Amino acid sequence: MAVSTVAKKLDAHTVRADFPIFEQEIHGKPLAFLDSAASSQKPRQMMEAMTAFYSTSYANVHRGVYVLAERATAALEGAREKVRVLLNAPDVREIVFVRNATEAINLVAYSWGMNNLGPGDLVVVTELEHHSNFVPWQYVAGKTGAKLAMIPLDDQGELDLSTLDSIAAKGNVKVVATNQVSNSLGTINPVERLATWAHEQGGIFVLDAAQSAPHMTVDVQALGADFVAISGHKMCGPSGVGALWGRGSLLSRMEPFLTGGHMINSVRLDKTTWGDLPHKFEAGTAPMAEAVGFGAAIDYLNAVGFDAIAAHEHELAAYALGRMSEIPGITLYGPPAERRAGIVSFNIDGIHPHDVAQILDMNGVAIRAGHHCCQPLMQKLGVAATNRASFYLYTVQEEIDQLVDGLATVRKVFA
Amino acid sequence: MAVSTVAKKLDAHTVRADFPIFEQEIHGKPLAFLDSAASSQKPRQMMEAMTAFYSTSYANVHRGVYVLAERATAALEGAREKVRVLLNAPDVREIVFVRNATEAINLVAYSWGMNNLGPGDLVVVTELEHHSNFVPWQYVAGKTGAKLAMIPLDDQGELDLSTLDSIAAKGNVKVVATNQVSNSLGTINPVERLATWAHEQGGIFVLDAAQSAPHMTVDVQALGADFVAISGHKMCGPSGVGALWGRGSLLSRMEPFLTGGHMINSVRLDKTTWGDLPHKFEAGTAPMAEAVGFGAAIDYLNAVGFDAIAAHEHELAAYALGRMSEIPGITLYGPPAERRAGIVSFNIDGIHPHDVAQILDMNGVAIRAGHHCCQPLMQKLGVAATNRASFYLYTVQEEIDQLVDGLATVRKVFA
Amino acid sequence: MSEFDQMYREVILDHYKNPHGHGVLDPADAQADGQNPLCGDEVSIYVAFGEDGETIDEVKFSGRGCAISQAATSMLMDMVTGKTATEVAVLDKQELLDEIAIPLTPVRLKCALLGLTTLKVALHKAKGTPLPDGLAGFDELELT
Amino acid sequence: MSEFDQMYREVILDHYKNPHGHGVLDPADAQADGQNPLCGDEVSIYVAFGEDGETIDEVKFSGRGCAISQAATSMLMDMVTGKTATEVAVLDKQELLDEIAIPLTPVRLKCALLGLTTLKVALHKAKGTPLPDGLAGFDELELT
Ligand SMILES: Cc1ncc(COP(=O)(O)O)c(C=O)c1O
Ligand SMILES: Cc1ncc(COP(=O)(O)O)c(C=O)c1O
Repeated sequence: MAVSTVAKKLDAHTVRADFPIFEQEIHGKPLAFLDSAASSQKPRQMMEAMTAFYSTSYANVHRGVYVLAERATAALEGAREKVRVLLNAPDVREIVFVRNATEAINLVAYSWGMNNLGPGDLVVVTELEHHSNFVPWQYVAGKTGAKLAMIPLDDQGELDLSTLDSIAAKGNVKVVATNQVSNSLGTINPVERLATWAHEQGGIFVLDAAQSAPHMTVDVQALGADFVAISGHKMCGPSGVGALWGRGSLLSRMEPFLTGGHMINSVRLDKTTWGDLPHKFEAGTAPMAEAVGFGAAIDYLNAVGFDAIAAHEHELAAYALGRMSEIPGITLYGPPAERRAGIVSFNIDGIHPHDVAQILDMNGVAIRAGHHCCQPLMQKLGVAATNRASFYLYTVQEEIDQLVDGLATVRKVFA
Repeated sequence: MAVSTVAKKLDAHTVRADFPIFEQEIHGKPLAFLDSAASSQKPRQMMEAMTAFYSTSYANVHRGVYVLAERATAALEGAREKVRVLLNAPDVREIVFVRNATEAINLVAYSWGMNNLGPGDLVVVTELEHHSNFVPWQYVAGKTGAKLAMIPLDDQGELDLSTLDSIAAKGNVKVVATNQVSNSLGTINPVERLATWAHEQGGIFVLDAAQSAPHMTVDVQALGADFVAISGHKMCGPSGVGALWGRGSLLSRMEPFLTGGHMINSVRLDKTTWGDLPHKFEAGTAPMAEAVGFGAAIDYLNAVGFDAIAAHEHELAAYALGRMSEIPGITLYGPPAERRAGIVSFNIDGIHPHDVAQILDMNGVAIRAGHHCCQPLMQKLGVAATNRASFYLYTVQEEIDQLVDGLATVRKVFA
Repeated sequence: MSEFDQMYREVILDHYKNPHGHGVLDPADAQADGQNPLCGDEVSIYVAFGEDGETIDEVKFSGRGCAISQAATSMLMDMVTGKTATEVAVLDKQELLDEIAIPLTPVRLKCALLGLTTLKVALHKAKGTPLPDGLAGFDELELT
Repeated sequence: MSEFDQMYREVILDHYKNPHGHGVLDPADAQADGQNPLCGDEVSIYVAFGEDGETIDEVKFSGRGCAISQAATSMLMDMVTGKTATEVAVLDKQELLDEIAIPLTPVRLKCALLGLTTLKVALHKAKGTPLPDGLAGFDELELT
């Protein structure tokens, strides 16, 4: 990630004032929301953009010749351009709006995978994958006769790249699919190297950026990816919208995925032809207001600055790791602070994460307890579940203190 | 549709005050919005419900043990129950949230169709279908070797059911897929009869209710459907959300469609098992706020009353047909007022719909001009496009007058 | 008394730390595995019937889980010993919840009922007794 | 002057009612069909080259469309006659828009440019001249 020369520092208390969710108490305590990796809270500015769109510029897009339809189309296409800039995609026609990162990955798995994979082929994922970048590949591999292979983790929770050669020996590597930041451990993965490796093997590289795009600059060209999936709801945008970036030369050769209204060029009983990009992949009425809200969220994040956000989260992660490592009986998972995003997964000896999270909730602290949609990783760690605290641009140090205090209470209850 | 004994009459001027979009002028004229069949405008109440959700109760659903996650889960599941009641579905687990009706139909086409169709099988659609209930079946038929057949229209724009026997002679009828209300002609189709016929043939009946659910009571049990698709954005709800209802006994036997987070029971490298209904079909983060907005829209529509809405639209359609039939050179498509919903498609001799719509827009009147995603129908009508005016609960008679006046201007320009 | 004192009251913590019927029966007359997809917790239930082949003579559970699920399953072991398969199949979940007697949110309810649901599945498989509510109907198909 | 008087000015309506070059050339030296997926409008363009096999000797169009697309295509026929294939391939769309000289929204722009785009595709197919902007690059693959 490029570090800007004039690094703007983020004032989380100021940012926080834009988020109405914090104007309430939980169980009589201030809300310490430490579950942003699951979904982020929303700034007023994003909600206002959606309401303004519905109130002044709403109509179905693309086909209407009247003013409201033109405004709505301009708003949707304006949002698409914002996503293009966010990802530094070469061409706006390569940005496809979807519901979420999961759908983006399924689109690639079905549209590319079902038509390009077969026996002898290998789809390579990692032990760190979210189910959304694991199950679609497992499913498509099962349907096509391809095999699934996993890049294992080392003891630090980082990918063990020394295994790549032996993996390549198992078949034709056709797909390498990994996340950029692990939602469980916060590991920042060496995705440029994996992209290069994928291309050396003659495969495509599919990047799950659901957990990185909210927190750092993702440049699809610099990374050398072929497909990149993101979710709006994790980055201050509304639910119901995400985006797939795909290399135009691949997208244009692919069959469509969902079919129906809008994605066609012409429809006849004997033959239907597909529309141009990106429309070929956007069947039916688009998540229009959601795209507009996503665009507003991107504006908001840009105004704060991705470098400032990354630096702030890094500071919080280091602080949290420092304070939490002093808690007796705690196990902290994942890599050292330098190589992790604002995510801390942990367990406390003899106390199930559900119980930890429940007692924390009573102290106003919201963390996630579970497998975080990473059962292969949990199997590797030898646990059913972990606790996870995750941070974002509105997270303040006081929330981490509240977490640490809460953990003391947890230990007292279970003493 | 059942007519309630105490028929509440709808006051469209009062309803209209709930819709902020009408608080503006277009080209210095009041806005006459006659394109609700493409997408409806939004009441304040719906937008407020979404903003309140984001501001007080937002978190990712289902897995969190903390208060915000519980509230969000309750809101999402509450919305699901509202959709269940709307459709009179037997079990709330049969309601799957999707992006739109198009995705709902694709889900059935992929998940049921890809695994149950083959050579010798027949998928029967109608000449009246929207591309979204046509192309997915054509696509799946092409992939599986099944054939596609169309029930033709008669001269009134109504389905010619006398052709059913000859259609059945062409193969094993495995799917019958039709809309309940045509978005082009407003035809209300005899879907109960088609459902019965489908079942007699041993097939399933897939109902595209995208254009009926906004305007009339849709009772999946009374209709005898197997799958029903609806879109929130056409019924005062937000974009980005729709629903599929499917018969539980079918859904539970089907393979999933999108795979990934949330839709699993357990994930292992060698085997993944699917979650219970409806989760099996809801991969990734759901359109949570959109579902909440959809629920609020359903509440809004229920408060006005579906019988009152249907009666109001019927009145407007009769009035529009009456006034428009006096315009020289006009061709009105579709069935008589008694058997049509609030949709009027027409052409004016020698003037292309684009030009009609453009000039109307300059008079503040928004109508749609095009093929309305119904190219097979346009081929049947022998035109490339039609004009379409469509009405909803907030439509007032003055808007139809404004349309008729506008059409006089159109004729003057092209005189 | 604060909310979590209510939730993690003494008796819950006691059962959690010293669960009744924790272990494995091998062979067992009835057996089933259950899991909570929300957190990955797993429980296995083992039943041995008495001479009549109907009355639960011994019942054990193994697996991992939170205090709520472990305590609830532990209490369940006490509740069902000596009952017939048919009696247990129709056991109202409320009876167990009354025993647990703590405020439960929907997510935690799944934890509390995991053991009971799995036990009913075990009995269903062995004796054809009715399935629990949540699994009856169309989800039944997914059981196998 | 009101907005629609501007848009549907006399010269547009004249071209619409009496289009120049309306018809078919059979055989044609270059030919292509275009369509506007937004409204289903279709246009076919036919080109005959002069002795040098480069200069457009005659050009005709058929199909259906709105006043804007028909008038624009009619004007285009006048503009390109006598030009070489290479000259037309690089013809800036702005030249045609200047000729049309009415305010166009993005949707109507597609109508206005349908004829020009289709003509450039016809020339590309016959002579290998460059494709128009919108079709160059990866969408090229979808042309065939
Ligand atoms: C009859 C019918 N079916 C399906 C659709 C598709 O709806 P959506 O675009 O919301 O998926 C529409 C909307 O245009 C419609 O009118
Ligand atoms: C790394 C990663 N990939 C994919 C996803 C799936 O995102 P969504 O649920 O928005 O599709 C998530 C979110 O939990 C994630 O953290």
